[in-house]
Amino acid sequence: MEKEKLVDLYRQMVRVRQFETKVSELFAQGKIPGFVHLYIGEEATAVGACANLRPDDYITSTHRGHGHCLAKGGDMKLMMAELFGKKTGYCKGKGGSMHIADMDVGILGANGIVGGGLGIAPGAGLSAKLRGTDQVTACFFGDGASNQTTFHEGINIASIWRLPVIFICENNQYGISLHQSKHQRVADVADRAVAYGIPGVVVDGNDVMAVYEAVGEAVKRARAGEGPTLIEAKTYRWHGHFEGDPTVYRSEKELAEWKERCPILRFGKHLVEMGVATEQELDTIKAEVDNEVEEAVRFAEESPLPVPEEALEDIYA
Amino acid sequence: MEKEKLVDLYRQMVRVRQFETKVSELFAQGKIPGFVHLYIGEEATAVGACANLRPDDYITSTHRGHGHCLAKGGDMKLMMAELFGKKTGYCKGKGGSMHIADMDVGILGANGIVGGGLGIAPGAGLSAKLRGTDQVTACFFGDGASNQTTFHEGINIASIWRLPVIFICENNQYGISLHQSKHQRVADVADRAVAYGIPGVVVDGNDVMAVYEAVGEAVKRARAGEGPTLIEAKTYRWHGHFEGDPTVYRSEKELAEWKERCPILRFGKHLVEMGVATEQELDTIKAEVDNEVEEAVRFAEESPLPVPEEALEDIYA
Amino acid sequence: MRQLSYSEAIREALRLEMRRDSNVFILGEDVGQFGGCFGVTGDLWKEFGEDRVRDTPISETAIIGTAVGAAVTGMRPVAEIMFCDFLTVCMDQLVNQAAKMRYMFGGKAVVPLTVRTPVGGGISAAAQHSQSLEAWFTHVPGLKVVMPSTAADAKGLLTAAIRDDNPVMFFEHKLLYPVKGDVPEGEYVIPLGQADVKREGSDVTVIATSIMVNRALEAAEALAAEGISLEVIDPRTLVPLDEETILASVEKTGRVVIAHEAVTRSGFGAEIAAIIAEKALDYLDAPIKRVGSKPAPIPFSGVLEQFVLPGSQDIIAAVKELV
Amino acid sequence: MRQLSYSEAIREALRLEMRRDSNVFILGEDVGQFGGCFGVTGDLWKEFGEDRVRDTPISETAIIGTAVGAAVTGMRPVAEIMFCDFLTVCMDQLVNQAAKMRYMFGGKAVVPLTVRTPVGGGISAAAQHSQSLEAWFTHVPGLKVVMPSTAADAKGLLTAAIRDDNPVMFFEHKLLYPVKGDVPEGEYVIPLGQADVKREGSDVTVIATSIMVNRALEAAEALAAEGISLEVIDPRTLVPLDEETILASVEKTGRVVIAHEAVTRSGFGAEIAAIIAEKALDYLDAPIKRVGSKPAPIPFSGVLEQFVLPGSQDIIAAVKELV
Ligand SMILES: Cc1ncc(C[n+]2csc(CCOP(=O)(O)OP(=O)(O)O)c2C)c(N)n1
Ligand SMILES: Cc1ncc(C[n+]2csc(CCOP(=O)(O)OP(=O)(O)O)c2C)c(N)n1
Ligand SMILES: [Mg+2]
Ligand SMILES: [Mg+2]
Repeated sequence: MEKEKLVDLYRQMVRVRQFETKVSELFAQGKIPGFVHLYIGEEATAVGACANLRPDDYITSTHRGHGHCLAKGGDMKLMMAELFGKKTGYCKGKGGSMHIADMDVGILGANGIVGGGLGIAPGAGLSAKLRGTDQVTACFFGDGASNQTTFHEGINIASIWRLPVIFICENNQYGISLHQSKHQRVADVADRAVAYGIPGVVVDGNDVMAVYEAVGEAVKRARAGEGPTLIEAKTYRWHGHFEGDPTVYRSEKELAEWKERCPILRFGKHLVEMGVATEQELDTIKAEVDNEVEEAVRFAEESPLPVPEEALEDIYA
Repeated sequence: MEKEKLVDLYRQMVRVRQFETKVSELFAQGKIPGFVHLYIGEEATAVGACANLRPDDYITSTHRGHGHCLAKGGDMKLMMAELFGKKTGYCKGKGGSMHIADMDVGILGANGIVGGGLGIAPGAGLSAKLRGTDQVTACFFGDGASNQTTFHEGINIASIWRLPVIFICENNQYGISLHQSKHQRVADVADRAVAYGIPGVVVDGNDVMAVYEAVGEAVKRARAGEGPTLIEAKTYRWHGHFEGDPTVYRSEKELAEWKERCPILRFGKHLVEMGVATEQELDTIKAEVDNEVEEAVRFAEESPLPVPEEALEDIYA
Repeated sequence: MRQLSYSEAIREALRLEMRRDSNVFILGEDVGQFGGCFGVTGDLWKEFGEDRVRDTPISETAIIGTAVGAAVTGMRPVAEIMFCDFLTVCMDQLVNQAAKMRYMFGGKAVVPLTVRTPVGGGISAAAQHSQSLEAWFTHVPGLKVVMPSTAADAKGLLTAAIRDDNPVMFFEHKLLYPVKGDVPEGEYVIPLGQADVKREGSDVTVIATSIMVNRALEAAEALAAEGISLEVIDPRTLVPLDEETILASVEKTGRVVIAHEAVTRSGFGAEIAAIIAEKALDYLDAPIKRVGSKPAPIPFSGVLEQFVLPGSQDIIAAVKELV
Repeated sequence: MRQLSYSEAIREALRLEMRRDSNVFILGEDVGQFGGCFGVTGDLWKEFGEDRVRDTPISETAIIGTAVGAAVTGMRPVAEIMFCDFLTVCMDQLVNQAAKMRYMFGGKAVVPLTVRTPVGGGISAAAQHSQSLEAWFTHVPGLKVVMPSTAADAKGLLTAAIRDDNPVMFFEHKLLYPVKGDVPEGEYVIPLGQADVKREGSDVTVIATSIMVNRALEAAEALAAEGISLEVIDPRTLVPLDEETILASVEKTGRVVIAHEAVTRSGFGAEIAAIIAEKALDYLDAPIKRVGSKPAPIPFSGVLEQFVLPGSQDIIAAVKELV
């Protein structure tokens, strides 16, 4: 991969990290209402996956969707404004964190229903197929979602019709408080690919290059008409399930171990070791991203709230 | 297995066959209303499976449920009366073919919703576990049902809680008109057991002894607290999906081949060859069963219809 | 005019829209070679092929989910759910996804999706294959709800539904499928949101949907002989609802019977009654009567089923309490 | 009397019933150590262990399916669905299985199942986490539907629901969880089907459910200052419904406002209005007014959300149109 792209992967991860860190602060300050589920610790998965996608490709996202949306080309300002419930936000304040969407860059929506996107993604795949394009759809979902209705029915239908969909399970070990070992008897969600006669791949979700490559393979298959792939990215969320979750269900030790495997630190170190970037360059990126985030916050803060009556618009086309 | 039991397996299959054959006739004559899905050709599966069960064990059944109900000890007279919509029927005429149930012998109901029983069976299993009994639950369902919501969620929950449930997929090759090869990409539904970390077994569903043994193993595991098993019985329905289906979607040749593998003829031949029964004894059984069926029809025909106002009873306990 | 059955009229609307717009496609269980459980899609498969008349696994969630995903990315799917009772297994995709997507995304998505599904009893199909669940969907902002009672309406309204840029629930009635009626040839569109006065009258307004329109017309015929004149109004679309036509008739007659096959309690008749009780109370000369299924699951046996389902005699009885 | 919050009252009912009957158990997502998404099950897990306070996968269909299977074989499960919006993924098990099993089986099954789930907006949880879907279930014969507005009612009604031999949908309101009230100690059962007159009055009857009872009482307080006297009636259970108490109040006041948080269109208020328009039309001196959410999905941003959700000011406005 060329240097520019490598550095961009780094930048994208930093963008997600800094965005989320800021959101956490703002939530604690009471500036962001509702439920907020942060992606901190899982950045390599969204970034590595989306680096394979074109602007006209699609993704379906989840309640923990900020990372996916940023990585797929979502506008940070419009995202932040939406989290603030402002009129200038992606959804004019109607959606909030769990419903950010951008049809122009193929973001078919974060989703408040666990597994919601697993139902929808095959449809985007079928649409591309019927329209005769080579667009692909990446469908993100959690380990918990792999026990839902839509996982089974969605992947099955995508498999029989060989739809160009990449199913990406972000196995962050927990569905809220329930550890994976208590919600399913498979060690690897990817093993479930067997049930649909499609490839199942386990990848280190904290290794952006590994994710990039695994998803790249799957994208190639999908574009070639060879059908869907199930990819499981093993990762971990550093924060609670939602902001405010005291995480009684997990140990400090477990968290600390996963922090050791920070996808950003790790990839930064790798870039420096490979001579692709210097520490200084990486610091510059961080500073630039800090500015971008600050600007997004400023935009959000300065934006007007919606007018109440607008609540009755945008229901029907 | 002792002779008596072997002969009883034969008799049970004949009971299902003759019952269904008579139902087909009566339906054609307009004496039985509604939708009727017959089990002809699949007798070995229900009979082989239920031969492992005690009266206090449970089954959940399907829209194609007559075979399961008879094999689990349901009363043929009450079944026939129900099909006629009579007051003396199992459900007082309220349920019909798709809702026959008998709580006294553990029949938790045929079910008009494909996959309906896959949702309920784990609950019966959990109930037995919580009440500290060693009752097991056999859950029958079709190949088509293995693409439903409840297959995935139901087996997953049974697997994590190690519930005493035997999931028995009757793979008769079709979900209505859709051949299995068009509704899923696995050749064996049993392969899906991997997704739940439980044993998956394929068995010849037209071989009553093979089914008996495979289910027997699974029942043993279940009673011992070792959790669920997924058993796939390969079989075929001789009639259309429902009575009246012209079966345009399949060939005469395919049907003829499967008729060659008639579970009853085959097992009868086997019994004679093994010296367990003579041709004459088998004929006697058939004659006895014919009488039983005729008696059931007489009972049904002579029974009174329900009184209209009874429609408003039995809604709440 | 040429006569078609209700199901032929539906098939004709599908055929014409599929010819007109290559983005229109059908998906559902056994809709292809089998022709649909009630024969509605029939031979469409021959003309349009497997790709555009897609047989699906028995996975209603995937059917609707796939339709939603296709709709939001430029296609115009028409999904068939074999019995409306099975909508219970895909409510999330309808209610939380299809209905709300546009709104949640700030108006930036269109979801041109039509879901066809049969309601109703009368064929001894028992409790899980005989319901009329349309009222649920009228409670969900973002969905439109259509319920034709004649072959012509079925054609015109389905055409409008397919062309509509919103998710539309299209409820057919099993017993109407074979019923013939005059149906215009060629393109025929009935805008959503227009009630139809199926019979003019002066004494009592009967607002009826789906098969109960037929029952109401039978009742009107019978009562005409006794000198009682019924006006029969078919809203045709429940959302959007043509309140104007309804209220004008109430003003004229001062007496109202509302009839649908769904269970009376919390059926859409309750909504119509509530609208009248709010907006036209002064016109009323008598209580508002509702006719619907009795509060029971639909039983199997014919005698029981007929007792639970409403019929023209129930409309007649309700009218007689009012005049 | 001792004060408890609404959620503490619910927990107390659960605790007492679990102590009383070893067949009672809880299942749901994060109901164990986590204590429930809204903290309702709290520490029950410590007293009763993982077996009787069972954490489930994120599989609502399996949760309800399992509960149905357990109920019909002798247990008395209390299932928690984290938000009522997620009932959309398990409607079949509720509507086609739990509700109809007894009937379809000719009265030979009992299904003593309670489903607890929160409704309501007000916390910027947006369109998929804020709905009030109780009306759907009132349309389904075989289900009972309960909706308490106070801590004491929550305790008494939940106890009755758990002891009931039928499937009971028990709708809680998120915003009520922290609200404290007097709650009787020890065994406390409120029979299902009894409305409660939360405030007596003479000018206008307000029939309100769940949190709208509180809003109605606020409105009553405000309007009392203007000399307008509201009678506030809380049906508490929607199925079975205490029509008598409602109709008696209508007879007294002649004026009715019906208030619930669910979308007005086809909400349960329509059913109440329809009952009144049929059975008490002669008592009415003014149109029946309904107050509910405006016809939109619930938006995220507070200003929008507050506009869509009904409040005491909407009740006041409706009352003023009537007097
Ligand atoms: C159908 C449904 N059930 C439950 C919830 C509540 N809920 C929101 S997120 C979540 C956990 C999801 O776990 P997982 O899929 O592993 O994603 P993660 O949060 O770990 O990223 C749950 C239970 C929901 N939103 N939708
Ligand atoms: C949820 C649901 N979807 C569709 C149907 C209609 N239907 C009834 S039986 C059937 C086919 C079932 O196929 P399979 O599970 O293989 O069982 P088989 O009929 O072959 O025994 C279908 C689609 C239904 N009853 N329920
Ligand atoms: Mg997770
Ligand atoms: Mg089959």
